[in-house]
Amino acid sequence: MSVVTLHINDELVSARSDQKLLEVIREQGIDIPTLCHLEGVSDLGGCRLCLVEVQGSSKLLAACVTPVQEGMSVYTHSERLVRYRRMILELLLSERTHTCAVCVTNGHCELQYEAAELGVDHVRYEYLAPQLHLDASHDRFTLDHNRCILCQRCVRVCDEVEGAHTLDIMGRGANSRVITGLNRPWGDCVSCTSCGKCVQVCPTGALFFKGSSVGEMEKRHAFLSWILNGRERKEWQW
Amino acid sequence: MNRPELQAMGERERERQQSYRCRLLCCASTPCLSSGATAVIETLKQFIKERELDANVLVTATGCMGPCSRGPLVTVQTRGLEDVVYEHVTPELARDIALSHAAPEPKALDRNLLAADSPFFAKQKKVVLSNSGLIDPERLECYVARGGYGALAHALREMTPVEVCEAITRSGLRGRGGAGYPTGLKWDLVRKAPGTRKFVIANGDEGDPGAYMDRTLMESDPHRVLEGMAIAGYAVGAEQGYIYVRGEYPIAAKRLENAIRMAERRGLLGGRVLDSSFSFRIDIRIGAGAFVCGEETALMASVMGRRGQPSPRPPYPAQSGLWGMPTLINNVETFGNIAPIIDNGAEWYAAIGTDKSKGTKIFALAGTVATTGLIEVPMGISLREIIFDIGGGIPNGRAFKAAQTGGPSGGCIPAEHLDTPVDYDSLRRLGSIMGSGGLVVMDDTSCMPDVAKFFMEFCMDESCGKCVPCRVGTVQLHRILEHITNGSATPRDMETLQELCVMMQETSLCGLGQSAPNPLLSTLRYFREEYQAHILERSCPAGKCTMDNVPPLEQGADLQRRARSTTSDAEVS
Amino acid sequence: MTQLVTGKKTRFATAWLGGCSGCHMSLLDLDERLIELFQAADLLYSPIADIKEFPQQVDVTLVEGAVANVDHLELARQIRERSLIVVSFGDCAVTGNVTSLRNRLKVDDLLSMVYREGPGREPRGLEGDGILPALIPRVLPLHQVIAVDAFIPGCPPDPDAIWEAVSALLHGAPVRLKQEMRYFG
Amino acid sequence: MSIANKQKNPPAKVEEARTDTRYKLVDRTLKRFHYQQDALIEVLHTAQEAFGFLDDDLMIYIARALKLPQSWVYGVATFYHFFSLEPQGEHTCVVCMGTACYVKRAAEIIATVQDEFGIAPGQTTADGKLSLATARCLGSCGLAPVMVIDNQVLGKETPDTAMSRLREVVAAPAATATASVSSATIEPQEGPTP
Repeated sequence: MSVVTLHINDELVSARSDQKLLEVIREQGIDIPTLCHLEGVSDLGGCRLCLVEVQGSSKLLAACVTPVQEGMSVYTHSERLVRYRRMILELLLSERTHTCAVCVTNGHCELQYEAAELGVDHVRYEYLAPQLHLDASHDRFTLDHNRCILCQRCVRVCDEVEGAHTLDIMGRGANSRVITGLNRPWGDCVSCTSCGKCVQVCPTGALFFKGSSVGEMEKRHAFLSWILNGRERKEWQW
Repeated sequence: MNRPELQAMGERERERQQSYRCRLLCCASTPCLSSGATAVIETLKQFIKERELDANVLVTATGCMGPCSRGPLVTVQTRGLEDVVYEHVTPELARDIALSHAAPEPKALDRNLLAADSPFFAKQKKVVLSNSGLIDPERLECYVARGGYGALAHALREMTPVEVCEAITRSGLRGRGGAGYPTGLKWDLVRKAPGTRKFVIANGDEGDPGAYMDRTLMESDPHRVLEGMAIAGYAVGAEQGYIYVRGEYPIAAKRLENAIRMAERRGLLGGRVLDSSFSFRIDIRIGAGAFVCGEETALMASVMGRRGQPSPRPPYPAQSGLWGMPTLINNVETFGNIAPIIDNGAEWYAAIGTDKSKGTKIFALAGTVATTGLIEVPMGISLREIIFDIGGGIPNGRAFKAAQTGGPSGGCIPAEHLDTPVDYDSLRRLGSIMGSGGLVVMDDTSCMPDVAKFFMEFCMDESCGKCVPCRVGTVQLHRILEHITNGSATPRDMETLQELCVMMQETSLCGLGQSAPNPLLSTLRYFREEYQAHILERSCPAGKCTMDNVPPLEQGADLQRRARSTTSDAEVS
Repeated sequence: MTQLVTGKKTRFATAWLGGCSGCHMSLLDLDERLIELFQAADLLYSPIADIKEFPQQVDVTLVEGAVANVDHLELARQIRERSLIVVSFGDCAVTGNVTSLRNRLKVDDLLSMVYREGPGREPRGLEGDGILPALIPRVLPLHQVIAVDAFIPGCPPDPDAIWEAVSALLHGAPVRLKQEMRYFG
Repeated sequence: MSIANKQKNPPAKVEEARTDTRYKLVDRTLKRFHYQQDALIEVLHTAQEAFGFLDDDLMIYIARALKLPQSWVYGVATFYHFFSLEPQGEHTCVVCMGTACYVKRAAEIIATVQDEFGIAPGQTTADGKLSLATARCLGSCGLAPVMVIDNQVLGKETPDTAMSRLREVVAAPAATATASVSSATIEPQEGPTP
């Protein structure tokens, strides 16, 4: 694997040629927000929070899906990027009903964290407040569409790591929803292995363990790389 | 089939056609069929059989002739007479036409005539549509008789793939799907891309409301598209092509399917095309109703049977497209330009149009204009010529207000820019785009915020939902436009509108989201005072919007007023 | 943002719209800092002071709660007209929060459920009975009704966050909360 | 589709369904594409044509045949407008909402139909007589505003002409309904019709 050199915020940096920009940026200790990105599954490029400016490109590029290139010059925190990131969070907060005060992941939520981090102290857009249901038919987990940001982490982890593909997205645009099976109650889906990976990777309170009360649902994202590394190194014999 | 056989086939067909005293060409494309062309054709065939005119008169169902709002249309080619076009043809009129033209001393009727020298025809230049309306799209022989597949034969025999790419580059042809990327450059990229298999896709998912150029081309001259694709396949080294046809176009799909079958049977497609070592197969994929599938990465996902969601570029389809292989995607109309370029030479083509936009462009002229229909004009013609000369101006004594080009990705062009030449760069400067070629004319009864709302609603419904700016941004923009058109907007909404638009343009994942704010931004730019009238004076200058709501702060007074009016109503009754 | 002329006592007010008053409780949790606050400011209007009319000239008003009915609308309008700086105080004012959870229901259904068919002794909340101010169709965050100069999120906001904001305002400085003080919820 | 709705139609006995001749059409398409997963949309097209809509049993059948997850099939079927998961009414009325039709006030036609029959676009009347839908440009812009009643394209409509045609179609017995529409003239009629 060859090595390329590039500039990130005017600092000269070297990277492996198969790396994506996001990885290299984070290796430099630069904090760049993401919501749909998840270590261990494929990238989507959907949340648009990791957009960066690349000199010579008229478009902003999502760092999670953009491969590094020799001689690239990347800026991660220009004034407009920060402003756009803030607006994207505002849009996400307005899309469904994220009433943090009464949420199971209050205090452990990535959306809430990013909003505070980026200084979103209010939302200028109309709260859309769609009427969505909550699926509590599964023995162990609950899916609350009202708090879903459609990052598709659950869909990808169910497909790529667990191999069950119980979850997918139906519809399109603002009517997109995470579905289980043929949009049936989760509890009726025979393909679900009840592994709980989807719950652990969900950045918000859309997926949680049953019985969690406000602020009780903490997630463990790091377990995914633990599983994947272990699998690769064949740490388990069974 | 080889090249001499192809030429012989054309010769035979030409002789056959010339043996008739007169040929009645009846338009059988969707708009004319909708206004009764089927009955006209049936009646004519029946009538000719009854009167035993078979030897003298040939009735042919053809593709589109152009002035769709005047359909059903019949063109008559008579030996010893100028060609004439009849409009609004009824079965009764058709009988009279046949009688009069098939008579030993043929004469044109003086009713329902469309003058051949009228500006509608005179100002057009038909390159892509040169066969449209003159040939039977269901017969391969008709196409071959007009030189069809000659370009493919020439390319296979006399040109290397590199030379074909060079010719296309020299011609200056740019993608007709809207963005205007140089076609030759794209072909060359795919040609050079390493890959065990390569693919060619013709994008016929024409989703812009008010645009039907691709459908017409596929319906009227399907072989033209197939030939262009085959030449592309030869140039880039692909053996498989797909035509992605919009689900709403069943006739186009049927004719293409029929055309592919006929061409394969005659060895013009399939294995060893025209006895060369080049093989090329074409399959049809039917879309299922998703505008976003016009975006190339989404279209490829759809061809592979998946949800039509775009994926980030790079990698571009030219490097990694269908099944990870290099893939050439061009619009159907772009492929329609290929055969004429090879036939007549790149220099001939480059002489048409303007400096940076070469050739001709097909437009679907619609809206409040006297004659609507399908036109092909050289690049650089002014909007005024299109609307007032070709289209015959605004009917009912109303005033021109705006021309919308490029559909939901384009913009509205006001009267002061009517003299702008129509080419990629001029339209872009005006905040619109060429787009695939929809051109909708609006008179002064159209309310611009309402028009912007219409397009935003379109984009909102068609957003795939993958990226946040487009998925939620379109909904928020639509909400604000709704507030503006129902009277509940505040001056701050204008800022939010503008800011959201710019953000969506820059941050959305694909072209749909990036261009969704264009209609809104262009109306903001040229018709700002109309927005202000809605917000500050709470009135709609065009009289379209109901304005029956109030801004949030006035809701209290409004509730009281409504409560009072309902109680007083009750008292009266 | 409008800045205060420092050096004289700030004319200070707090208001309570559609909320649970938890933000005001948190304000009281400033404890001894309350003394410092009222050395620098006069409290002209507040749910914790028995004043009926919103005063004519106020420098800083903290507004708790979302805008849910016509009385709130009227008060919000007065607050904006008569205050130099309006601060959205707590999640209900900033986001609508729990108060706005009723937005998915129609006002009429809501009234039927709670009052007409509710557990009370006799039907109440009927039109024109003068008990309830009319509910507006959708509960709105304060800044979607009037212009707001600063935001203190939190349900309720932490006393430290309140102090950070209020002391900045008293010094004529803009409100800049630290990250840990900006959390919703 | 609501959950309550689904419980009324209990999950399929897929084996039993195989005897239905309409499944033969689906099988034929499956075979033509060699059971390739990429052919999902083609198969769904055939299925929709054969059955009129895609119900759960049918999607389970297709998912099994193509060895695709059920959620995948459902995700694709709901992404595209063409696929309908609910049975359509006896008659369909599609109003074009392309730009040309919109500027010629197609929205008013929809509003009138909506008022009269109490259905929004995408819905079917309770008696299953009529489904209302909108289209994104039918490409007959010269005839704007355009509507399609039971596959018959009608141009230059007004709310009044549209309503009188619809009333006629809905009132007619099922077999003759189409015929009565096709005999109607294309020319716009003046004034309201009873």
